[in-house]
Amino acid sequence: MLRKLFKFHGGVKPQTNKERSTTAPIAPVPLPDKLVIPLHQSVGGPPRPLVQRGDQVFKGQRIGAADGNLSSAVHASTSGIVRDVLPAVMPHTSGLTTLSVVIEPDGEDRWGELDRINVRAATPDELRDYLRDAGVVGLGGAVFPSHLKLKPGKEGSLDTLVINGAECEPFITCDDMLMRERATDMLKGISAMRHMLQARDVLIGIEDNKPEALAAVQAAITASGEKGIEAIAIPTRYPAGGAKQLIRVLTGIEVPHGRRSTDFGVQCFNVGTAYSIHEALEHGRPLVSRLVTVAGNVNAPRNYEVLIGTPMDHVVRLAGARPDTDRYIMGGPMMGVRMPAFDVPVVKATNCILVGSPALFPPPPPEMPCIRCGECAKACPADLAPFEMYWFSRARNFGKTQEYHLFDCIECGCCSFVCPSHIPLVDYFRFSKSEIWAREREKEAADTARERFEFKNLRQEREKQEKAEKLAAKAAATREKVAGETATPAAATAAKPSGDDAKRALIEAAMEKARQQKAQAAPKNVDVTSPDVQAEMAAIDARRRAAEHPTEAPPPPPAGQA
Amino acid sequence: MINSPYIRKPASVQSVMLQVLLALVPGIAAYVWFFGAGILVQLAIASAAALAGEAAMLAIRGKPKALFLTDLSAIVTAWLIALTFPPIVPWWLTVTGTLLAVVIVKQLYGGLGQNPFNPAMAAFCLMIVAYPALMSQWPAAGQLDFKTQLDLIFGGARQVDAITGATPLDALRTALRSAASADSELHGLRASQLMDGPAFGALGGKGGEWVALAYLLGGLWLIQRRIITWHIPAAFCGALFLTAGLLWSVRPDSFASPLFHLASGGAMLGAFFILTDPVSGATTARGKLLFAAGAAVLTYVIRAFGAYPDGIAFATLLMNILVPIIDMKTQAPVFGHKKD
Amino acid sequence: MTSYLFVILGAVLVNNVVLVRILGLCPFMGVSKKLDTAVGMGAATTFVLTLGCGTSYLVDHYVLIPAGVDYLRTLAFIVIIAAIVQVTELVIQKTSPVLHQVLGIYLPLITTNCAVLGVPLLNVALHHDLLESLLFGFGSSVGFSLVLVLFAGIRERLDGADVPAPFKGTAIAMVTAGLMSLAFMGFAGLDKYH
Amino acid sequence: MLTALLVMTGIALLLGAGLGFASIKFKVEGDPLVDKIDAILPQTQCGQCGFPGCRPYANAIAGGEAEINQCPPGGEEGIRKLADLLGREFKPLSEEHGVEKPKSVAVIDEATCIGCTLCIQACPVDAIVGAAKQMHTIIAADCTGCELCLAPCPVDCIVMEPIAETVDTWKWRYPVFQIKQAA
Repeated sequence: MLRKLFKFHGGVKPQTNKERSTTAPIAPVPLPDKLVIPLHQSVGGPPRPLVQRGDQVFKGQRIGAADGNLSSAVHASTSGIVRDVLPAVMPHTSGLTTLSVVIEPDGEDRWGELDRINVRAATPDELRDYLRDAGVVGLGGAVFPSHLKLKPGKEGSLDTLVINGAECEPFITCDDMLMRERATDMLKGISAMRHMLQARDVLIGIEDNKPEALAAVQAAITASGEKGIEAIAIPTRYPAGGAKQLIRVLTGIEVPHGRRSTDFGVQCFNVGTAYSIHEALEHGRPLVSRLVTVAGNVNAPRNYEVLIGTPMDHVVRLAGARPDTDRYIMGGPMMGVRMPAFDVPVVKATNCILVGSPALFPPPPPEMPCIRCGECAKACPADLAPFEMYWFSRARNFGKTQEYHLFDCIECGCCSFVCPSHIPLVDYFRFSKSEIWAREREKEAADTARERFEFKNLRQEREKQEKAEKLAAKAAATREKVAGETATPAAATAAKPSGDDAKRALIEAAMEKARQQKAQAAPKNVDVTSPDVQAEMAAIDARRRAAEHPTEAPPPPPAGQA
Repeated sequence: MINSPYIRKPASVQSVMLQVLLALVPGIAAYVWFFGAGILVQLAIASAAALAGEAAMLAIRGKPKALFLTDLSAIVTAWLIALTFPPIVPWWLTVTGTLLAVVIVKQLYGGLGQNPFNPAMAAFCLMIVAYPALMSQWPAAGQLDFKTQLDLIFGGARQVDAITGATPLDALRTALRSAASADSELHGLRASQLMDGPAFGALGGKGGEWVALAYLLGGLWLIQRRIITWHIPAAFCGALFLTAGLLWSVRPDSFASPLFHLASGGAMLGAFFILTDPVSGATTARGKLLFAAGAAVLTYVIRAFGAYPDGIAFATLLMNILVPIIDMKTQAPVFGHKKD
Repeated sequence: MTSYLFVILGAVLVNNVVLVRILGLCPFMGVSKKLDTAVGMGAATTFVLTLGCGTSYLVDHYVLIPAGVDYLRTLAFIVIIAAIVQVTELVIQKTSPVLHQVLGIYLPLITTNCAVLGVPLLNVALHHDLLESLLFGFGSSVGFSLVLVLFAGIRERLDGADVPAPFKGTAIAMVTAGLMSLAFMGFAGLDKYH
Repeated sequence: MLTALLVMTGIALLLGAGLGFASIKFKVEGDPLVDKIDAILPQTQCGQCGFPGCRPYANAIAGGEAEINQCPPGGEEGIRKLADLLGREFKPLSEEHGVEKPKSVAVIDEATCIGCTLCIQACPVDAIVGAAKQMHTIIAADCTGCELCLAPCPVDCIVMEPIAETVDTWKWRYPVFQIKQAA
């Protein structure tokens, strides 16, 4: 039973604040007046809407289809009427909007017809597609589509499947409560994943401040009789629940940034994900609700089973928010995201609604200059030198920040937590990262533009050549004619300018017409998306694309050059 | 706009600096016990000058004065200046040195956290180059009473040659050099015999060795408080001991013993309080070892072969120059990129 | 043997051409903004200076002095060094275009770099023989490169410092150079010890 | 005097020969630097720099004929990068060449467009599609925002619209330096 555990560098021990929200069992939430379900909830492209205003939907009905394989579907979390499909404020620091489906519940919470899958008979690929359409994503917070992670590495099998029940963030207890109350179902989900990944061992890592959860899981393992599954207590130290850190603690393997953990024979899933996989495979229920801890500045911190799309303040009301509440934080105090409003919806990433107040989370003392004391480096679980990255981030010297491995930073917040100068280090790193990404996008755009520009020059060059050849041929023909007929060339020379005049007159006429149109009905036809226009555009686009590959098809005569 | 994390450990620059100051107290107490209370006057002068200089610069730059004057970093600089300067230098010398340190070496670079050089040591170097005579007069333990010290600090009269000698380090070196030359009356005397003289104690200079011991205690407390790490003191003492030991074992009559080197001059102050300044010192673990070992070797070389009595200050500045490169080249491998 | 060692050590540290003799400040301030260019400039200068010291010694001893025209020394040295710099420039342009562009105006500046003329003249003044001249030239240029690289390291870091506006850039670099010079005074007397 | 002249002439001849040999031996073809400069330029091909496109401007910079601060779409950031690459001092954007604007794309008011194709010819990156007498439209993804199509349009039906921020392009802001607030 005694397993050798490994250590990761750094880490901090903030006050856990987990006791109060674990005193009461998981509670349901009464249906709210409306649900706002963002379509873009996971990593990958935004799903496209499958419903329209006025549609009747059932619980579990797919309302957003996965956009390609690197995406995940979205479902109606209750039965009701689609009131709108519109951009709504999403639970994200930016306060920006995203296309969302607004559902008015009919109060019946009726499941639609569920498409079941025969887990025993289905091939792994079918299971993965099924999970994609069931909208199962990582519930630890990263919301990475699970079906993408359920592929064994190159060898077709996996050494270790790590199940993350560490839950290292202070205040959050939803995984704890899930393990206490639903360990058996969770274990069934784990078995399914183990089967899909062909994993030899399963290690469930649980921080040692959750003895009840550990006991429940161990009891469930014994009851199931399955071999090779082990629930392990790991030392409580933030961020032991980070996937990389947990893998390190349990197996000793360090998965570098930018590499897949399956390359090292390990894969890691959250306990909540395991449970929702079980729900999907066993009962055919897609991911329409999740456990959410409501904690912080509330009278009765507790865990709730919340429908995706429920406004956060609707849930918080149940726990009794205190009057000095000034913000909601999605997630824990170390990595949580400040919400732009109180009524943003609960999404698949919402493991906790942390209710904040100036007294509970006071603003940090004024930022002082870095004194290079190295506390942040001592606390960094990724072995980085945050003070160096900060120094160059502050000076906007992004090349240097990357030399110090900026992108290995997991934004756990340990450095900001310990900094005696109260520097918001992680903010600097987030700033640098997004600036670097923006720059990469610009660089890509510039490269495309260069390519297209060079192609256009090439095309024009060739056209000029072709025109010259044509002219030469024509001239030769004319010369022959002239030689033969000895007619006056005056007519020919006069014809040319008159042709130009005619063209100019045409443009003039068209402009006049346009001016009138503009004066009369300018706004009428602005939003042009009629099918035939689109078809025409597509045809034009296709022609242009054909022109880009001159070897395959000859370029069309350039428009407007008579 | 506040983003995560929303909770923080109670820690501040102020408390770090305060603990450094507290750790200096035993050393200061020993200093007062053996060399008189004049040092307290010097500490006060230096502190006042540092605060005044800092306040003036902050005012010019439009930075919040209350925040930066109470961070205590200027006081740390001031105390290190007072403790490394001879205790009887005239007041204007202490003031000039402190102002140079705070205004030029620290604030011109942007103030706290930005200076590439150790302000106190830069001030020491500037002053010893500018006023070599004044900066080399060290009273022996118990030689001067408080009133004489005050006279020397504030009075204009400087017939100090009559009442003060050189530091044990300086005296030893002068003696060793003249002992090595054939036409000196000291010719042929061994280092151990020279060190029986009145200025020398059991290990280093009389009294000075006890002050060094007190610094060592304070420094160990800082390590225990996790304000500094063991790397720099250990590497410095180790390298100084080894370098001195090597030459001493080859020619014990020409070179002082390693213990003497450790207990003399600013060795202990340097190892625990000067080189450990995180702003101007190396920050990676391997970098700290290199940095401190380099400083130790340079200190020894300057002490034994150079033109100045103690090498700590110059060695610190020289190693400060190397710090950016050392830090750059000694970065520890990050998570997932370690070679097992 | 040890005397040769002292020549090198003296040239690198004790009488550092930049920080103690205060020669060659132009490239020292100009090409020290980035570490890699500083390394390149150091290498180029080392090459030019060592070669220049050797050549100038030969010309001095086998042409100028026998011909009795040692009063032309400065003139001749300038011409020789200018030519060596030109060749170096051509070689660098061929082998490392970016380095060439980066060194930009500084490469021709080696010609007028007082260090490059100063060191051969010092060689004459110090009565060095050929080997000593070469070593002295090499040592001086290593000393130059060393402080140039270290200085560039500090300046790269200073780039992020909150230096008061009037002191940004060259001004604070000058202050830094001064403090480095102060630090190098610690080496004083080392070459006198025997 | 004669000796002196002879000596100097001798030295000069010798060195001259050496230099001449080196200049032939180490002759450099082309200039790889232009590529590096071109890679920094934003490739809008807008011509605001006074050169007919980004590459000609890069050539001009490499040849020392143009300043590095003539590219408004590249902005301060671009100037900084060029200064870095070339080891020159940073200069603020030269005003005669334009000002830095938020990134925009051209949008054709399709009700007004008369299909004259003038903008299609003006577009340096072929981001406008359409045929004669038919309404044109702009492929937003390929539009570089160079504004070259604005002037030729006879009916002024093209406007520049700033690109709206989305969650994917949203950027974390520079953390506010709080010392100033505490003062």
